Amino acid sequence: MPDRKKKEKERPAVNLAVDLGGIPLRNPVTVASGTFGYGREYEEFVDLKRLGAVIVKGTTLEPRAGNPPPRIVETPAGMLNAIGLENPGVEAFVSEHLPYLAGRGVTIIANIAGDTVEEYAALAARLDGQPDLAGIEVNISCPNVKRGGMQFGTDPGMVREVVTAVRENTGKPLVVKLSPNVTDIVQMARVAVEAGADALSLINTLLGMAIDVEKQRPVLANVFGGLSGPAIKPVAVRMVYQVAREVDVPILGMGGIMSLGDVLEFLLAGATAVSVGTGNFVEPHLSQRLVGELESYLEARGIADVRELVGAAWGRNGR
Amino acid sequence: MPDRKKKEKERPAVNLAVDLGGIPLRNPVTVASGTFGYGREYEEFVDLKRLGAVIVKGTTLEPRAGNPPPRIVETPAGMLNAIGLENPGVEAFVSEHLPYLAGRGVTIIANIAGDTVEEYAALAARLDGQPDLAGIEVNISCPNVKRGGMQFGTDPGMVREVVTAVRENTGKPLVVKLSPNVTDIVQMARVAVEAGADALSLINTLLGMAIDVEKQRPVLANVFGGLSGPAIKPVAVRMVYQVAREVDVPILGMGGIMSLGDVLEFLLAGATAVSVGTGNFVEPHLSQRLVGELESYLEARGIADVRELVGAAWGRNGR
Amino acid sequence: MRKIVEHALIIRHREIVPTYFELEFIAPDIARQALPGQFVHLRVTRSLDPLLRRPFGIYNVEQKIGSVTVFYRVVGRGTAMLSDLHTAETVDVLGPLGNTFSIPSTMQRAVVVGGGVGIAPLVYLARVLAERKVEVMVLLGASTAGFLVGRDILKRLGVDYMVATDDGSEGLKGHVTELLERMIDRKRFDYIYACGPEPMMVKVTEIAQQNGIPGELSLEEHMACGIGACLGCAKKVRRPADGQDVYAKVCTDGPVFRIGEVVFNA
Amino acid sequence: MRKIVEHALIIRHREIVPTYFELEFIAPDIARQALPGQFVHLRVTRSLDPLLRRPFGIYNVEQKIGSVTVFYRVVGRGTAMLSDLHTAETVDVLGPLGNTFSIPSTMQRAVVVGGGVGIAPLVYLARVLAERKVEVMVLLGASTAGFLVGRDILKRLGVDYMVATDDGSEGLKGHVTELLERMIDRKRFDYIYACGPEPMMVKVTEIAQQNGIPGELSLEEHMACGIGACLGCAKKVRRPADGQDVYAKVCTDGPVFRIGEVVFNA
Ligand SMILES: Cc1cc2nc3c(=O)[nH]c(=O)nc-3n(C[C@H](O)[C@H](O)[C@H](O)COP(=O)(O)OP(=O)(O)OC[C@H]3O[C@@H](n4cnc5c(N)ncnc54)[C@H](O)[C@@H]3O)c2cc1C
Ligand SMILES: Cc1cc2nc3c(=O)[nH]c(=O)nc-3n(C[C@H](O)[C@H](O)[C@H](O)COP(=O)(O)OP(=O)(O)OC[C@H]3O[C@@H](n4cnc5c(N)ncnc54)[C@H](O)[C@@H]3O)c2cc1C
Ligand SMILES: Cc1cc2nc3c(=O)[nH]c(=O)nc-3n(C[C@H](O)[C@H](O)[C@H](O)COP(=O)(O)O)c2cc1C
Ligand SMILES: Cc1cc2nc3c(=O)[nH]c(=O)nc-3n(C[C@H](O)[C@H](O)[C@H](O)COP(=O)(O)O)c2cc1C
Ligand code: FES
Ligand code: FES
Repeated sequence: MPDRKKKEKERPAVNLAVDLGGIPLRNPVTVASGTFGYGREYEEFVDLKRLGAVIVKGTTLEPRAGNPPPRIVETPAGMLNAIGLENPGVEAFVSEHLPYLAGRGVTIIANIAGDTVEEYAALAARLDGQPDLAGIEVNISCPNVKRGGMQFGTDPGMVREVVTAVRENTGKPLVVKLSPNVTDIVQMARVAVEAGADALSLINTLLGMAIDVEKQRPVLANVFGGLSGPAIKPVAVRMVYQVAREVDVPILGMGGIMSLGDVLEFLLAGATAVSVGTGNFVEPHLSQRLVGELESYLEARGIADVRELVGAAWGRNGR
Repeated sequence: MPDRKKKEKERPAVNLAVDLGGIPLRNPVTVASGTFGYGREYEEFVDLKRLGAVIVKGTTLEPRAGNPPPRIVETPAGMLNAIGLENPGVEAFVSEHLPYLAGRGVTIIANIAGDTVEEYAALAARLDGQPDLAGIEVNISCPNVKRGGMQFGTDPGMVREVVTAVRENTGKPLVVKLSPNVTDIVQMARVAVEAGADALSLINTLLGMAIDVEKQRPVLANVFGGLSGPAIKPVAVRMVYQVAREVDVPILGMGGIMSLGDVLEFLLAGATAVSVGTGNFVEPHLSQRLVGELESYLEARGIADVRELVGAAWGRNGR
Repeated sequence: MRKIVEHALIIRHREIVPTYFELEFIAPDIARQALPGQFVHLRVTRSLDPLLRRPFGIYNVEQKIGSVTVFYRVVGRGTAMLSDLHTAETVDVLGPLGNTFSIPSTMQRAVVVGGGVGIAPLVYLARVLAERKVEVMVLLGASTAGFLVGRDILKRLGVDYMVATDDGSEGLKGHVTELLERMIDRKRFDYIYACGPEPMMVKVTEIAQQNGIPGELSLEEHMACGIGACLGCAKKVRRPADGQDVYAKVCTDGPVFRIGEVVFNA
Repeated sequence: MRKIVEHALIIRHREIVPTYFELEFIAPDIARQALPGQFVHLRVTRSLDPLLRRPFGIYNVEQKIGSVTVFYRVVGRGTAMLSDLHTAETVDVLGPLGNTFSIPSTMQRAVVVGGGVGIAPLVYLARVLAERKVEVMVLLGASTAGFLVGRDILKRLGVDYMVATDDGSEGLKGHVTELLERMIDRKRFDYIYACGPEPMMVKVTEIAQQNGIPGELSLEEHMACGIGACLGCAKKVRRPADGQDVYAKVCTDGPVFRIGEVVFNA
């Protein structure tokens, strides 16, 4: 017993805390928007306040019914979703979900989406005054209805407009979530930072589709959907690596995280923190397990601070 | 026995032949460049002339040594490769590999790649006079060394230049192989067709990377690699679907084909023919098996012509 | 109620008839809580493909040994891989999930209508009804006699049942809904439970409404999380409060819905 | 020689010591052709993840029953899933692949040096050498006695062997290459075969060259196709013809290369 105590005392205290563009996270493991509901759904599996942050389901100004089913389909090591941003609207979020989570000591990041720049601006303004909100993630992978449905996140001009508008309407830390469906992710990242992003979140889903061979038509009622899960991890790690070397703001990395190894890949690529997304569906307690495993890993390796890992895969051997 | 004979006679003859922009294919199942060597490597597993076509390893003007190892790494339901276009150069192709395959009655499509527009043009000119060559696939997912390494395939202006130059130098049917790492694949497709493509091939690999967590550095010596295999199928099917509806030339679809169901998905999305790539590594006789399965499927469903399937997933139910 | 993830020991796994499997595993915390109509969400492999869990209705529960049984049909890759698991191996189970069939206290004579493997969750329901001494008749439908599910358990429970088969190899030749139509006046059922393919559910709804009998249906939809977080399992229902069509989550608002509430073909 | 894909019946699969497995399957066409140094390429699952085959050296062959045995260590997901396969199940095997160790007719006394699981392909080589009445000594290295591979087969064959362990739990305390250094003068070996971790191979190369003894090494590299098509398994070698460094394919130009030919750390 005394030996054991001694051992515990000697156990080096490791620092897991990181700063995500002004959002202090107690550790780098967060959960991704749209994959963790409003946190409540996972309370039986995860002690929410042990997570770095809970990023809640995407919120729009008005309630949305979402797309008709089928909304999801499994693909090799991944899934496609076309939920269509079903959500009860920002007022319900502010009056119901935010106080509930805040009461439990959870670090909360909202996720906003709009069809127009004005909607984004209004959402930012509405959330600005919420003391319980640690920050706002801006999902720009939505079709811009005013400009014929092209995604905001795929045009640098639109990225600038949206981020600028949001920035003007809130003092909250802003995490801009980039779309991976672009030729030059670094360009998008630069524009977002110039327009006021405090951090960048990447990646959102890859645009994909599946066809029902029996019915000879697209599986999803929406035809196209967003590809997530382990299948996209190599693309996500690549984009984090590319962007982290070129911008000065911290990065929230995500895309297919299922294990400690995956978390480490993103950190080494240059992410300051990570989000677990589709993995939550497969293993509801995955996020919390990863917090524990990350801590043990650092202890076992004698790494005092998780921040030592961030970007550690850059530029070795002349790379 | 007499009954059996009768049955065989009644078995409806199905048509599997398709035309890929002037290249007659005896069936829609081809094998993808870089995944089937020069055909020879697979002779013990596949009767090469039963395939729609063999698309051989990418050829450059001069021999190339390729990238240092590691060149490949497995990823969830996929793999990354950074072979670096190792090949013996166009002269060796013309003098050794082409006659060998031609002697065996194989439909042969070359695949060319260059660092400059001039190299593409020279390759096209060199291959133009080869009677044994059914067509040329132009791989534009190569870094343009003259313009700082940006890929030809990710800039519409460069796509136009390359395809125009190749077109001017050969009368062979041209299949232009698009890069999927772009914001707007339809735009690239349109440009390629305007510049003279007889058919389009998509998709090439998605740009990705993997990090060796132990060594804290990228796994691939080349840092980045191309993601292929089932993981990318949803993106590939989506791009084929998008492009096929907007251009008038036939499409060679590929990305993660492992089964008859996958072949059908691509055909239904609008591909006239398909290529089996990474799947050849997993199951060396996959391509030939798929030819047989496709034929049986058509017979069983009473579909007289495989071309009836092409694009059949479009626009049902107002989609 | 608490949802549990368990690495449950498989104690029985057999192919009853070709492609139909009975899988029993030890999951005491799930067994203790399981209500009829609920389901478990199984991970069929350690691999990342197939990635998602697969939902299966709870077919039986043995409290004494803390086991849960599911009855499933191999229809695709996931169920094929599930069928490869061996006794003495473990299966990763999440459950119990979903709502439950209600058992109104006013109910006198219930009829339970199951088509194909749809009968699976109804067997556990029939058992609970029988244990509560509710008068219950089970109508089973299948394409052919071999595929009739759950007769052994029903026999053991002493529950009355009748069968219909498409090919007439046992019982009535025809659909199980024809059986329902024939029996409904005779038996004066006052509550209907049903689970099966969509056309069957549509027909059951029609019959129930014509006869003014209330009841419940158990639905299926593709699922990712199974716990109400992904919004992937949406099904259109008519909200009783205002008659408006809204999307319900089959995993948490269901899988059991009231007859008449579900908007089919939408 | 013809390469074969077989769905081979597993007739033996046991964990010899923790994480070390011996897997024997029936593959008569492969068994008939298999030469020492060649490998088989196994698909460990029907799933799409892990996607690629895994290469394993041929450890033994029994012509009478047409079986092939591999000896492997669980080091990652693929080998872990392989270890889950049961006797009486099948495994998808592609082989025999690669070149083979050469057995020069002038050879008198060969030494075979294996480190860790690297010994696996050398056991089959030792057997063939013994059958051809070549005088052969095997030097085995491992971290600890439990992990020494293949002693039972060598004993059965009556092949001389010596061991070295890092922890001294059996034989010499130290590296197997120290054993080689000690024995090389005494035994006057005139051919060296080696397989093991890269530092061992580098050291063996050094010793061989210092002593002017020719020999061969069996290499490993990540592989996709295993048949020379993907160019994924490149390893730098010095072309004897012109002394130029070029990339060789480990799967078809190898896995066996001449000592001195391989350019390490490049
Ligand atoms: C609440 C609920 C209870 C169920 N109970 C049973 C049961 O007791 N016995 C039984 O045999 N089956 C039951 N099913 C259906 C069962 O979940 C599917 O047959 C199974 O998921 C098919 O998986 P697969 O990989 O073999 O098929 P695939 O067709 O290869 O599956 C591909 C994808 O479709 C999904 N999918 C396919 N069919 C269904 C379906 N009917 N419902 C939901 N998702 C589907 C799979 O989850 C997967 O994501 C139930 C479904 C639900 C929603
Ligand atoms: C010609 C040859 C013969 C071999 N013979 C044996 C043998 O007899 N016994 C044995 O235990 N091992 C042998 N190996 C190594 C064995 O192939 C790897 O240990 C195995 O592939 C690891 O797979 P994994 O999924 O468990 O590991 P992971 O680390 O999860 O594999 C990830 C990826 O790395 C690849 N990989 C990892 N290690 C190696 C390696 N050393 N060589 C090639 N690819 C690797 C895998 O194929 C996979 O693509 C041999 C390798 C080669 C090339
Ligand atoms: C079902 C589902 C719903 C999602 N909803 C949102 C959303 O509302 N807002 C958003 O920014 N991202 C949303 N995403 C994207 C995820 O937050 C994440 O960026 C993506 O899934 C990649 O991570 P993963 O591979 O770990 O899932 C959603 C993803 C899924 C699978
Ligand atoms: C190892 C490897 C080498 C490849 N080499 C080439 C090449 O030389 N030229 C080319 O156009 N595409 C090349 N490709 C891309 C494939 O032809 C194909 O477009 C891609 O792999 C997607 O198909 P798949 O998922 O079926 O593999 C290569 C792919 C792999 C995996
Ligand atoms: S399955 Fe995720 S909400 Fe129902
Ligand atoms: S593994 Fe494909 S060439 Fe060697």
